[in-house]
Amino acid sequence: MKYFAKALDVERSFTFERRNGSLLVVRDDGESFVVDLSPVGDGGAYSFLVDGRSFDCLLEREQGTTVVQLLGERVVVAIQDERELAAQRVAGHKGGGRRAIEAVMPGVVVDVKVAEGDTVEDGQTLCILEAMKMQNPIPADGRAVVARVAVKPGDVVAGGDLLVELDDAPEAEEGAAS
Amino acid sequence: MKYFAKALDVERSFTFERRNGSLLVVRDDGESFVVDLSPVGDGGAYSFLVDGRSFDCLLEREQGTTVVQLLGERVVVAIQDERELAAQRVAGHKGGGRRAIEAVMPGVVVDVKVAEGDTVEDGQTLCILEAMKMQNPIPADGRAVVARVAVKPGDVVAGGDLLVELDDAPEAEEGAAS
Amino acid sequence: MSPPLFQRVLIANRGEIALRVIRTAREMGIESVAVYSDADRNALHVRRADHAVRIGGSAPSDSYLRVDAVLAAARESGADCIHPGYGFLSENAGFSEACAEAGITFLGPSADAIRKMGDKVEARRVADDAGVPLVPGLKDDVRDDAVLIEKAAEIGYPVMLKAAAGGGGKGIRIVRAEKDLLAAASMARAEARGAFGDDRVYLEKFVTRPRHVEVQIVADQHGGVTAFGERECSVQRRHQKLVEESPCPALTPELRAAMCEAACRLARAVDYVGAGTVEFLYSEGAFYFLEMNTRLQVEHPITEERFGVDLVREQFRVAAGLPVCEAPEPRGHAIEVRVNAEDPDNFFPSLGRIRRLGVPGGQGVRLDSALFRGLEVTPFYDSMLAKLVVHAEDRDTAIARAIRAIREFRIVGVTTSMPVAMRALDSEEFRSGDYDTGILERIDRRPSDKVLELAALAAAVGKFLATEEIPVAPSAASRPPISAWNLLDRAERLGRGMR
Amino acid sequence: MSPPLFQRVLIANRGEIALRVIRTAREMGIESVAVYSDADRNALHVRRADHAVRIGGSAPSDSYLRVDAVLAAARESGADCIHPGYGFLSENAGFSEACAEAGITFLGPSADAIRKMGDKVEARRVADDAGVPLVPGLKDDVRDDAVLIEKAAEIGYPVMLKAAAGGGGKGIRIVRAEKDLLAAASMARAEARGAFGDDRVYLEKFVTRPRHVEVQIVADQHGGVTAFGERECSVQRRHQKLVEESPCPALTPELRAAMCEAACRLARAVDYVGAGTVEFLYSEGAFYFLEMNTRLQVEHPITEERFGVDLVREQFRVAAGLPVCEAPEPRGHAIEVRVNAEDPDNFFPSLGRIRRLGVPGGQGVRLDSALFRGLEVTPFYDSMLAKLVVHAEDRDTAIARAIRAIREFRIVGVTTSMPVAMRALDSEEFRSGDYDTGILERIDRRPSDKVLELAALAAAVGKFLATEEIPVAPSAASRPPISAWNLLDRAERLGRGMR
Repeated sequence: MKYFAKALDVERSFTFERRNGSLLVVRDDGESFVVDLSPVGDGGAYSFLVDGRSFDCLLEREQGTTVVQLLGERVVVAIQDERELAAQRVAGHKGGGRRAIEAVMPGVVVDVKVAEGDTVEDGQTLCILEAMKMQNPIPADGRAVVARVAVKPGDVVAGGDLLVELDDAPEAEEGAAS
Repeated sequence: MKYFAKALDVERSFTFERRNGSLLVVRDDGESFVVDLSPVGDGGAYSFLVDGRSFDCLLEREQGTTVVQLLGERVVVAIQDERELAAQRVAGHKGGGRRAIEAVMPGVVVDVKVAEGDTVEDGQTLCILEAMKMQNPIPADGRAVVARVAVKPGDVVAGGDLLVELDDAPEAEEGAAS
Repeated sequence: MSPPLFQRVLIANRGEIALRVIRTAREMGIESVAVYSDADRNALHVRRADHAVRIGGSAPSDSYLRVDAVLAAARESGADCIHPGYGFLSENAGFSEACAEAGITFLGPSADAIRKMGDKVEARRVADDAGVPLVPGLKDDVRDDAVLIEKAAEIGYPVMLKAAAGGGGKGIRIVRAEKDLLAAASMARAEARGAFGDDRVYLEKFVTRPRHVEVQIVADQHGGVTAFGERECSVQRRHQKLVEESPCPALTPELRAAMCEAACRLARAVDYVGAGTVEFLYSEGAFYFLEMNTRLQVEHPITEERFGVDLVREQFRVAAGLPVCEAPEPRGHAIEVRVNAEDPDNFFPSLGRIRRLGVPGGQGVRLDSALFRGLEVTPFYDSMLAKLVVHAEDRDTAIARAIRAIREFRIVGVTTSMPVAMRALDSEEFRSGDYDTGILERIDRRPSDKVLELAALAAAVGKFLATEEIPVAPSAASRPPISAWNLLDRAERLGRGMR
Repeated sequence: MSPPLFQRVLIANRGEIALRVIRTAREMGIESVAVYSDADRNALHVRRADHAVRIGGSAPSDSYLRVDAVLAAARESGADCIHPGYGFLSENAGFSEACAEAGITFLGPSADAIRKMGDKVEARRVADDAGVPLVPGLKDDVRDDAVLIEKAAEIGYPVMLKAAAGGGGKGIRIVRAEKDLLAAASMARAEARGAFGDDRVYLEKFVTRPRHVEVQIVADQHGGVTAFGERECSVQRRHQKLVEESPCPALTPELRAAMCEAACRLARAVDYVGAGTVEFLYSEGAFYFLEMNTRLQVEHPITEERFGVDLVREQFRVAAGLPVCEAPEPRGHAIEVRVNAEDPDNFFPSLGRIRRLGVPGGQGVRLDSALFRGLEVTPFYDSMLAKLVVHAEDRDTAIARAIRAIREFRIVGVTTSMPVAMRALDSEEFRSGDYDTGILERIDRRPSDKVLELAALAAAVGKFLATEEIPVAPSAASRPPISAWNLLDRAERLGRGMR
């Protein structure tokens, strides 16, 4: 079975083979590695040997992604096996539709940058949430139309509280969207 | 209900009372303390406040004893409540009888100091077990007669293996035993 | 051992700085009193202190910022002195005053010194009087073109034209040569009139490639002031320092001596007593006064490591009337990395419970933190989790040591700023020593391809092993032990892949 | 940065010392290769190295002691040098030779130097020739009473009469004054004849209140030898050191200089290259050669802290042909506490799994350890878990810092020697500085009444809360969450108390 991994812009697929007690991984570019991933205790720590090179790593596995910590870095890897990918393809592309932008942490809304009916671009600041002594801009998760603004400056919100609702925006021209 | 604690030669009993949300402990000598034992996570760590004094402590509770770590020390406290004490009294005094002296750790027997039929005193060395680069004398657990010696120098033993069996010895005179 | 200088110190703070003070107090034979909010009942500063007093609810305004509650706790616990740490009440002149009135020694400067240095305008005036250089500029608008040209030449190009009514960077024009000055001035006036209804503009030197460099001083009650060298704090984002080092690689011995001298003059000018930091803007061989922080600074440990002094001990000593020590000859190079609970990409605070913790160690590594496994990182307080401080023979080794210590530091439960700090330390710009406050914006935020490839591989192997080890048709009797992870993976597979 | 001195170092060791070498190697840009036994697959030295090679089974004789396996691993991994650490193969002359033959640099002295210093008789001869003082005594039996009296007077009382055929302390008589000498000699001869069938006796100085003091040296390939002061190692039990400090509080500057000079002479006499330690017996103003350890010593970090040097770096440097550095001016006082997995009362090894770990931190605290939560402490290797090293301005502060660090250090899963070390540090005898190798036998092993009372109280409160919080008639729906502890307690109650 193939495994598909995506770390930022690095996309790879892997197949596995057991040979004389060793685990062999073959990457889509043809490179192969003898690997040994040995769990240390039960907290997600591993000793990871790759062709004799050693890495102290942490894997936190969640639904569809694994957060990998190694060499001082933290990388979120989207990971699926063939079956999962097939199942996802059957489910088809969901699209955005109406969705809620929620407070990722408790805090105070110090500024609201949009109004209902505004068209916003991906990453555009919707409002500013102050928490832990810092001002945190809350961005749109894609090109969208603001369906509803649920907060005003001064509001205290808990984590998960609704801030703004967005609707899919009509497709922008190819040039503007890329 | 009373709680009986014994830490080396310090023997105390305690009763508890809740007053206005505080927990009050009264010790058998009449001294009383307002205490707050707050668990930190799930590993046996506690923040222990006694009349405003603060102690960072660890409690490992086992059958009948609690190992307490605080102020850099480690103390094994025998602890029973009234019910347990009563139950134990009903069970009566078990006495020594025949018992096995077992290897407390894996190692190599480097010397055997006693032979069958010997009378040994409390703490007298029965044999010497080498483990972790150190020679460890294995002592008798009380005045006794050696019923059987199960090992000879050079034997490799696992933790829990029988070394020597002891029988109760006839009571020594009062003067010699104390 | 001589009797302790104080009987009992109350620390009006929390987190790593409270622990920092408790440690020195213990080493000096002084008992410590922790105060805590409800959120901090199990905090490490409470557990490590000799006494602990609850002072209120979780919000700082209900606890650590309450002068009355802190003073009541001091009285209740019999404390004879109070250490304010940094933040919270540390630069509150009223608190210093209230301590004095309560007959409790405040381990910091007088209310008067705090007030003078806390007021930006007053602080600049005092500094100017004490001969501490300010950023050159004019205090008033100049309408006469000839005078404007003359003054700009005096200040030296590039200069800035700033709208008098402006603020937050609005209405600023930078002029790089005299030929552009008058045109720029008339445009700036027009803009200022449009934006603020006020066309007055000021002239100020535009500081190119500024560095933030600060001097640590400790002053005693007898007029003695010691400067413990400088700290370079230019690795910042949103004015929050992330990495500090000492010494500053840009300073010559002459500039360092001049900067230390200026800091001592300022301290003497306000009869300063205690530890304080004078912040400067440094640019191309010149330095200008920014402000004075009338308290212990977060990054004080890098000074301690180089000089082999304990600045908290010095605070106790000068508060007890002893003379401040002489500065020993500094040794080697020290770097501090602040470890904040935040997303390394967007600097959002990250909340959660610390599920796993592995701290760095070995030679030249100091960790000041109140972290423990099980700690809840809440939104109530500062996001700084730990200060990783390294000290080594030379700057190259200190950088290498900081990076290897970051690689050893494992925190699971919240994301931290460590990867950003690591990439900054590892950058050519930082290694060269020739950087400025813009460095973090120029750092590549993307992990290397090597790391991304490895992470992809590790994630794939992890998933393969978890999937593979579940028997296809498990029977209860023969089933091998299944970890929680395997169960998660199975749930995932059953719930999604196999549907 | 200059290119690294070596490409890749294989560390023929495990545990904290392997980690120690990996850290410095990384900081110097040298890649590291760990070797591991089956028991150590997940050990920290394996996880922190750049490469890892399995070399055999868990018993040292199947792995870390196998010269062939270690050299094969070096070849396989392309290592160009080998660090032996301490113990295992570090003082194996054959290993040093085999490395040389394989063209791999051995980070230690030549086989010849190891052999000379490894043979006690030869080492004493070399030391004597190099003018290093030995414990005064005679090499042969003396039958002439007048000569015996004369020689004893030369050596100085008290003297020892030792049976030539004896050993392990048997057949020793101590003579405190000349008047007792001849009678003691004839009794000693009679005893020796009875016990060993050989009545020859030797005369040797009886060293009263001996202290174990050692000098750290590093020698280069060009005849340069630097002494980095001394370490005081008299806090021992069963000849295992437990606490070490530097400097030795008993030495005058003159004695220190003489001791360092003697150590350097000995190093030169055997053309020593690398780091080594010369051990002396010190007593009442005089010192005598004991032995030389031709490797890095466990307690080397206290020297590093005082001198601000990295001794492993010096090992790499001199092995690469660079000259050894000059010794910087030492600063402050350093103490090392060895943390062993053993019962604090009877010193039995304690095995088990580390279930909880909280390490000390803050200023002047260095932890060298390969501990992690989940580590299995097995019987295969040394019981030392960690080295806690503190450094402070002065000795009193260093002692206070060591004690506070011990109090911060939490290990659950095995018992450790820390309480004994803490009581030794806290004793009047240690604090006075005037102690000898017998100090541990004189230390009170009983915790204070205060601690015992508190422990009894804590245990009672813990039991009360666990008992109280179980509902009398729990119903599945309304039952509050019950921790594993509560369950344990309930099992206990049901199983014993309520039966």
